[in-house]
Order: sequence, then C-alpha cells, then structure tokens
Amino acid sequence: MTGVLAVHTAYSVPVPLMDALQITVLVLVAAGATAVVLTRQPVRQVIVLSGYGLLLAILFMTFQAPDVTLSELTVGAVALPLLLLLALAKVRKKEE
Amino acid sequence: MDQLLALVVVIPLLCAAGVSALTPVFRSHRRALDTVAIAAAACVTVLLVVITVRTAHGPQVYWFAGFRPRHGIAIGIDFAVDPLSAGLASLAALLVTAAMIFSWRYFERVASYFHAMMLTFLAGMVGFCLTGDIFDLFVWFELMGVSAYALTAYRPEERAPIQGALNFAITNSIGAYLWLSGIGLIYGRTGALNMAQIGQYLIRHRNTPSSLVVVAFVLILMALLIKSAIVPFHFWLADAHAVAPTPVCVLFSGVMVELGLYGIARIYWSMFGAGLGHRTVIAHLFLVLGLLTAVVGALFCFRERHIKRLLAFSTISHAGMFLVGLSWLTPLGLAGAAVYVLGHGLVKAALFLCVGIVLHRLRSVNETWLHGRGRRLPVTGVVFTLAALGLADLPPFATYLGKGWIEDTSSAHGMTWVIALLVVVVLGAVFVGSKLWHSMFGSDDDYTGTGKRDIVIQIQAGDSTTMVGETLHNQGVVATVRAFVNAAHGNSKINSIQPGYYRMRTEIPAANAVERLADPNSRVGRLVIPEGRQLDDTTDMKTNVVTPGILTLISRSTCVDLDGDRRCVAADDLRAAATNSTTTALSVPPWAIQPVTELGNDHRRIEGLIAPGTFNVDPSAAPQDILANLISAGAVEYMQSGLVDTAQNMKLSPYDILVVASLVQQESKSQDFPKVAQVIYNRLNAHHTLEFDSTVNYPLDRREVATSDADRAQKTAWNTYVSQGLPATAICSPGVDALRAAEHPEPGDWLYFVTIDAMGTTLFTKDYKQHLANIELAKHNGVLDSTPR
Amino acid sequence: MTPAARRWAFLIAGAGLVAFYVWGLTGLPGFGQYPGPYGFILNDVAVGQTKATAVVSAINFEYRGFDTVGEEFILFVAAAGVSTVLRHLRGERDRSTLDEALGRDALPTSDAVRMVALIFIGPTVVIAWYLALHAQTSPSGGFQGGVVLATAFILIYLSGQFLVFKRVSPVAITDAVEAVGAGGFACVGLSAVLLGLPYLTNDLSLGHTPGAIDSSGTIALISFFVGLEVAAAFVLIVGELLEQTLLIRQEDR
Amino acid sequence: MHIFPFLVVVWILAVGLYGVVTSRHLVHQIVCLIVVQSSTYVLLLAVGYVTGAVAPYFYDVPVHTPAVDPVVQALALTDVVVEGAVTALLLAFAIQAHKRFGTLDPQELADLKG
Repeated sequence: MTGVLAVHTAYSVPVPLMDALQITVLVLVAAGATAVVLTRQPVRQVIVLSGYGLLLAILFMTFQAPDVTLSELTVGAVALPLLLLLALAKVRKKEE
Repeated sequence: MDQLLALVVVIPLLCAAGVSALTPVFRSHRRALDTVAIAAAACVTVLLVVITVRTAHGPQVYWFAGFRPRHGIAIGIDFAVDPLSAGLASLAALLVTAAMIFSWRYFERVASYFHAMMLTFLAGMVGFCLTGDIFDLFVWFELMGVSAYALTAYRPEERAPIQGALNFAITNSIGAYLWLSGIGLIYGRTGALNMAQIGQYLIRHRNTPSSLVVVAFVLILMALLIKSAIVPFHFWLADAHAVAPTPVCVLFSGVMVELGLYGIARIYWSMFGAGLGHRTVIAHLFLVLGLLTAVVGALFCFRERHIKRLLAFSTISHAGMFLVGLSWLTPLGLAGAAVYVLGHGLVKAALFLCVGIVLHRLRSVNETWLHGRGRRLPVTGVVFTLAALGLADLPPFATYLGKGWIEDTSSAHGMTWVIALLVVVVLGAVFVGSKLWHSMFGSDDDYTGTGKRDIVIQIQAGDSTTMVGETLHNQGVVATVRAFVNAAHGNSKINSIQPGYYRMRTEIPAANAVERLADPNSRVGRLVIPEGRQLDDTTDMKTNVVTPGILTLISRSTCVDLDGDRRCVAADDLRAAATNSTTTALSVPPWAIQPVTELGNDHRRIEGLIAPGTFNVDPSAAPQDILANLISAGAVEYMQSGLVDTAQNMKLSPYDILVVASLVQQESKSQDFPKVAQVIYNRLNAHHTLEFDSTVNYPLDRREVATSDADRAQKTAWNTYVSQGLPATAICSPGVDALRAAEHPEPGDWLYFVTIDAMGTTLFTKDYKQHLANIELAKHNGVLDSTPR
Repeated sequence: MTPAARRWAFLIAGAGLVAFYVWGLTGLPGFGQYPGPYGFILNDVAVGQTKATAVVSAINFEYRGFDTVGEEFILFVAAAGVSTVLRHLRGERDRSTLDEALGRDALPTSDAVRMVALIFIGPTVVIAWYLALHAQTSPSGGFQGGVVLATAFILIYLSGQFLVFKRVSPVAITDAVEAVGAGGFACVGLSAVLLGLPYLTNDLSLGHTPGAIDSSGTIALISFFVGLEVAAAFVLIVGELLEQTLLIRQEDR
Repeated sequence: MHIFPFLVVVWILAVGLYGVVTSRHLVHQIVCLIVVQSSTYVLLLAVGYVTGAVAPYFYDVPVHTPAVDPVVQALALTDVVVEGAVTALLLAFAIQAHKRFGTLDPQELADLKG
C-alpha cells in the first residue's frame, strides 16, 4: 500500500505499447496547446486550457512522473482555470 | 564552511515572513516596521562585506544541507562565492538599505507588504549573485523578478505603473521560460545542474554536440539580456523604471539591470567559456550589442522630458557600456566593468534619491511653497551635482576609473574607434546631467503656445494639487507637475476646483491649465437632477413650456466640444438602453427587479430608480453604463435613507414606498407630504382607487393640467382611476422629503384633500361631504386647477 | 506596428527561433536515453540517506531544498503582490453593506450545490493533510496538499457563500498562516545552522524503516510547512479575486 | 520516437509565443504565457525519461530498480508553483489595468498609458 495515489502500474506495460501511448498523448498535447492559443474567446479558452491541463497530466503519467501529474491536475487543470474565471468574471461584470 | 553565506539569504527571507505575520502589530507601529527592515538590510550588507573581504583569500564554497559532491558530482546546491559575486551582492544590500532608509520619509502610509517585498527582492538578488547552481540561479532570478513586478505596481491607483508592470512581467517571464528551456537542454546532455561541474563536463567531453551548447547558451543569454535591457530587449525598462516608486527605482537602475549582466559573465565563465568556443564571435556580438545599446540609450535621453524616464534611458546607455567591458572576455575588461557597475550603482542611486527628495518635498510642502526651492535644499543640490558629475564619468569617481579600464582594454585590442563612441556616451551623460539640473533646480519646464488637441480628464475626490498636476502631466496637458503646482500657487481659484470631468487641452502652459480648471465652462459631465423630474420631457399644457426629463438632462451633461467636434450621448440611445438592457447590466437593485421586469420593454420601467442630486457622468461611457452608475448611486442613496428597513417594518416592499413617494411628490407641496402619504395609505387600505391625475398625465408626458374624462377612462399601467392600487412604476424621481414622508406618514384618518388658496393651504378630511365643501371653497378662491378627490 | 505587420514579423522571427531550437535539440541523447549521472545517483543513495521512499520529495525538501525555499517565497511575494495591487482604491466602495442590508450576500448558490459542497469539505481537508503529510512515501507532498486544502476553503465559499468564506479566512490570519508556513520552512533550515551544521541539514531522527510515516526527519516537517504556505497563499489570492468580483464596485459620485 | 517528444516541445513553445505576440486580450495573453511555460515541463520530463524504467518511488519496488530521473521531476514541480504565482500576479495586474484603462487590449493599453 503506497497510499491512494501511487502510480506504478505503467511499470508492467510492455515498452512498445508504452511508446504508442506516449506518442498518442504527445500528439493530443500538441493539438491541445494549439487549440488553447487559437481559442480567442476568453471564457471558452479557459475551459480548453483546463482540458489541456488534463492532457498534460496524462502525459506526465506516461513519463513516470506521478508527483508532477498530481500538481498539474491540482494547479493546471483546476486552480489556474478557477483564478482565470474569477478574473474574467470581474472584467466582464464591467463590460456588460 | 562559512555559515554567513546561508544567513545572508535567510535573514531577509525570515524578516519578510516576520513583518508579514505581524502586520496587525506593525500597523500602529510604523517606525518599528521600518526599523526592522532597515536593520535586516544593514545586517546583510555588513555580513556581505565581511564575506567579500574573506573571499580575497580565495573563492568559498558552501554546500547546502551538507551534501558535498560525490566523485566530483554535485548532489546538492552550493553557493560559490568570489570577490565579484560577493561585491555585487554587497552593492545590492547597500542600495536596499539606502532605499529602506529613504522610504522612512517617502511613503506617508505604507503597508508592511512593501517591506516584505523589498526584503524578498534583496534575498533574490543576493541568492542570484552567490549561487553556483544553474537552476537555483533561475529560482532566485524569478524571486527577484516577481518581487520587482509587484513593487513596480506598488501604486495601482495610477495608470502608468500597471502598464509598466505588465510589460515588465510578461517580457521577463518569457525570458525566464527561455532560460528554463536552456537548462533543460544542458541538463539533458550533461546530467548536471552545478555550473562548475557543467563547465568541467564541457571541457572533458569535447565531442558534445556544439549545436546543443550554443542553443542552450543563447537561450539563457536571451533571458539575461532582457533583464539587463540590452537592445533589442530594452523597451520594457523605461516604462517600468519610470513608474515604480523612487526607492524601488534606485534598486532597478542601481543594481538589478547590472545583475543581468553579471549573470552573463557568470554563466560564461563558470559554464560555457571553455567548452563553447566561438570566442571572437561572442566577443563581437557583445561588443555590437553593447555599443548599440549605449548609443540608443543616449539618443533616447535627448528626446525625453520625464525626469525618471530620462534616468532610466541613461541606465540603458550605461548597461551598454558595461556589456562593452564584458565583451573583451578578459579579466581586465571584467574588472573594469565591475568597478564601473559599482560606481554607476552608487551614482544612479544618489540621483534617483535626489529626484525623489525633490518630488517628495514638492508634495509635502506645497502649501508654503516658494520659488527658488532648489536653493532651499542645499545638501540635495550638492549631492546632486556630485552625482551628475559622476554619471559623466569624470574623475575622481569610480565610474571614471572603470571606464578608463574599459578604454584601455579597447585600445589594447586596437579598436580605438570604440573609445570615440564611448566619448559620445559621455557627452550624452553630460547632457543628462545638465538637463536634470535645469529641470530640477533651474527655471520652469513648461509648454508654450495654444496646445494641440482637446481631451477630457477626471479629477478625483480628495486629489491634492500635486495629484491633479500628476493627472495633467500623465495626460500630456502640462509639461511638468512642478510647473502646474507652481502656477496653482499663484492662483487662489485652484482651491475651488471640484471633483469631476474637465475638458482640457494637451501641451498648454501650466498657468493656462489652472485657468481652465477654474473656469466653469471647462466642466463637463456635470449632471443635476431636480426633485420630481420624470424620465421623459414633459409639457405644461397651459404655457407650452417643456420641462426637460432626466434622459435629456443626462444627454446634455455628456456633451463635450472636442476640437470643434461636439459629441453627446443621445437621449434616444439612453432610452434604448433603458428599454433593452438586462436588469443586471443596469444595476437595478434586487428589490426593484420584479416590478421592472414586469413592465417589459418600456424605458419607463426604470422610472424613480435614479435619485435626484448632483452627479459626475463620464462623457465617454456607454449609455447603459451611464444609466447603471446612476441607478446604483440611487440604490445606495435609498439604502442609506433606511428605505429597505422601513419597508420591512411597514410590511411593504421598498419599491412600493418609492412609488408612494413619487405620487406624494407630484401631488402636493412639501409641507403636506406626510399627510398626503397617509391619505394614499388610507385609500389603499380602504380599497379605494387612488384617482390621481398625475398618474393619468404621466404616460402622456404632460403636467399641471385638468384631465379629461376620456383620458381618465384610458387604461394604462399607471392610471389610478381605472385600476386599484398603486401605478406600475414610480411616476417621477422623488426627493428626500417625499421619500421621508412616504416612510413616515403623519397619522390620521383622512381620505380626501384639496388645496384651497394661492398660499397652498390644503385641507384634509375623512368626510366626503366636508370634502365637497372644501372644493367649493377652493373654487371660490379660484385656485382649483385640477379635479380634487 | 499594425497587427498584421506584427504577425508577419513574429512568423519570420519565430521560424528562425524554431529552427534554432530544433538544431539545439538534435544535440540531446534520444528520448528515453537520459545519460545521468545526477538523477541516477540520487535514485541509488536517496532512500538510504534520507529514509524517504519518494525520491522526488527527498530532492525537493532536502537535496535541493534550498530551491524550494526560494520557490515558497516566490509564492509568498506573489500573494503579497496580488493583495497590494488589488487593495481598495479611491472611489471604490464595498458592496457588502448594501448586500447585507438586503439580506443577500453576493451571488446566491443553489441548494444542491451547497449540499454537495458541504459534504465534500470534510473529505477534502482529510485528503489535503494526507497528501501534505505523506511527502516522504508517496507521490504527494506539501504543495499538492496545500492546493487541495485551499480547495476546501473554496467549497466553504460555494456552500456558505462569500461572507462566510471571509469570516473563516480573514486576511490578517491568512497572512499570518502564510508567513508561518514560509518562515517555518526557513526556520527548520536554520535549526541546523544553530547546531553548527550547514543550512537545511536534516537534523531530526530519520527513523529506521524507509517509507514509514515517522521516517525521513525534516522532510515531513518541511512538507507540512509548505502545505501551510501554499494553502494560505492560494486562499489569499482567491479571496482577493473573489472580493474584486463580488464586492468592489466603482463609484461615480 | 527518438526526437518526436522534443519536436512537440518546440511546437508548444512556438504556438504559445505566437499567441502572446498576436493576442488582443490580456487574459488570453496570460493563458498563452501558461502554454509557453508548459513547454518547459514537457522538455524537462522528456529529457529525464528512461525507456522502460519505473517512477522514482521505492516503496513497493526494490531500491536499485531502474527508475527515471527524479531531478527533472523536482524541477518541474518547482516550475508549476512559479507558474501559479506569476499567473496570479499577472491576473491582478490585468484586473487593475481594466479598471484604470477600461480595456484589456494590450495594444490599446500601450497607446493609453499616458
């Protein structure tokens, strides 16, 4: 028992399969980054960013970095989008 | 192992945490806070000087957490200290101490955050100087950066600092990420983060792909060039340096920019120097960039009128000179640059502090201000002169010595033309000095002529004369704040200036600006709403006189004549906004949302929500925002009058009371308001129709007229002859008296009232027969102009 | 420069940067071929030296703990900066007096959301401390724990609305907790100096069993302080932003 | 697979910078900055990866099992915190800029700064 968040399962995955998984996620991450930048409408962009954070977290998991995965999930996919939405709410309140 | 090395970073960090934790205590003991911060900075300065002296016997290395390298491989973080790094850190600590002492008087009020941020800034700079680990260098670089961004924006109520801080933060953050990419590259190949070890690796592994080393070097270099504002990365510096508080400017110009250059020297000599090769290419790159920066900075100096920006460009120019010193990649060139940096840091700090003192005095003594004030600060004047001479690299200042070494190195390399260019830079510095002297201790710097173009500026409530001057200066109206304050003191009208919006002209003489501010015709956006007005214009049917409605009043108040082009927010646009905008966008208070929504798309739904009074309307705002601001001001007004609480006690909605007040306002004179209010409540309770002519006239935009039977039979949302209860909305903006009457009616059982003479005497009765008799009396007196109840 | 010109200038400069960067990347060993030695040495010695089974935590809080000191203070100064920049300005007024008078604080939340939020507060706090206190054994630590702990406060906001959030996290106390977190970390390091050891030396008993909850000495303690600091900084930042969004408005009069 | 992850790194960096330079909305620009920074995490974790190795946690695997580089993971963790801090500060600036200038377009801001 390593605690609820131990991620050692990838250890038993055969190397070529791992490769395929990593390539898939890498492609998705590249596409995700592009999508974030090209979404010009701020609120929608924050939601895309949150998804991108999730993709990065998965990528870091395949890179055998569970610690960074957890941080990316808490910060990149949740905390930062929250801050961004709050800031947008403030700004939009005046724009309306 | 020298424990002092850890303490010089940990002391300021702990003090920063300490002053932040004890904020409530320090709030009432401002001087204790200052003392703690100054003591911490001074202590660090002393420790660093001691360290510098000790390094004279050879470099010192300190391994954190005691993890010494294993077989030449570092597994922890070290501080690797030589005289250069320790000396520069001492300079940083000394300037922070000076800046903290200066803040003792500079800020009238200051939260402890300022001290905490200055101390973390200090820790960042010291850590940056001393560390021997490339990623640790990045961490302290970021701590220094984040502290600096926050300090730049320390006065968020002004516009320029925010823009300057944003520019600074975004540019430098991109630099930081490039740096991190460089670290990733170099680590991916060498598997090390310790700079000395990376240097060793590159020497030992000559076959390391040069592409990787070059790219890593350039990526890290870019971050440092941005930090040190070398062309083409110079654009952020003047914005940030010009707007930060003076004590912070001292640090930015005096040492932060130089730290960027130090970083270049550090990564070159500890990591890349030996392994990288391309020595001449790099030397020429540095030389060209340095000269370009020196010249560009000097050229900007000639153009600049803003004192702090002028000093900032002078810093850019000098940063270029330092880079020229580095570009020879020899110990003598480096030593020259180091001495030059030390001298420049002290001189620039002295100049910024003098400017700060003058600005500060201007601010605090402006009541008793007299001409020739420069002469009243003799010490400042002398220090200033000395510092300006130092800036021009004249003997016996350290800048002279340092530049001399750089020149010697240059001639040794057979490039005497470099010296010629350096002379240009010196001339630039002389120019800066004389210009500063002129503008601070010489005659007024003021515009002449009739100005360029019209603009609208805002004077805030509570602005001092200096703050007004700053607003005008920032908008380009006057050439200097001082000229304006000067002119204002010669003109007693300045005291009568009210907060609000004014039409001004850019680039006009300060005296002219004062005259304009005092001239009532310059005032724009001033809106007076009398009591009892309704939204639309109304016509008196007897005299055909049109009374402008609130929307027309607003529209008129927004009219501004800019360079002969008259612009107004049209009343129709306001009406459209009132009709179509959402209740949220109009800031309708919650207690009014239901009735406002029920009336549907009719602009009259917001009738009564705008309170009478005097307002300042921003002429450039959108119609909807204008209305929203007025409505929310009205909501606050009503809230403060206790409307909401009273309504609760009376078991009515606040909106009903507002409607009653509007009826009271239209139906009677103020002495009778409380009685009329009681009549309304009595009739409502008795389920009588109210039968007020004002409610018939309201949608017809008429007033003061006896209504016809046809009109009275017409069913509208307001007609109280046809429908029972209150009209759908208020029928005007009730005044304070009417509102108070509606909240506190005079107890009584009357159901009828009629005005019986020209004096406005009104008789109230419960008895219908008595009422008919009163009407006869009124007819007899010839005052009855409207059918009574 | 016009936007179009900017775009073109960037595309040209950007293409150059990309080519240059790719050229540099070709000098790396291939993906999956990390050559060491730094990480490999730590993988070998860290468990024995620190009795922590999570090598990343051992690096963050011990081998490269000094980086983390700096990192905590970056967060600290950023939170201070956010407060400074967003503090009340001339001409701004709190809406709360009005809203409280109306018996309504800020935006209303639906009952369902309130219930769910209320139910989740407890488990969130438990998970947060679990994460913060297991730095030495599993992929977690003060940083992740701190962010999750801050989330618990945001749940309070969702369930009890903003004024309750302000009541349970008043700025002065949050400030103090944040300072204790950041300062506590620095003090743990300082304790070694007082014993005559280098700064941040692990001067507590390491325990015997790697991976046990009482193993690894100061690593767990530092992780705790980092958790405090991160949670407080985040609550402070979110609080300031919420206050901006919900309470402050501009006055024109 | 040899260099592909690194190409993705460059792509993310380039796309992010493109967004920063062309953005007409400050919040959008800040998000693009987050994207630029995310390229550094991917780079760091990619250079420290070892094919077929486990994560650097030795609770239920023996100590000398081949594991990926833990150092880059520690660096990436630090990086994530820095990202959160800088973003929060930038957002505060953006809110204040919007209050002072009434716009969030970086170019208009530069014109208006006065």
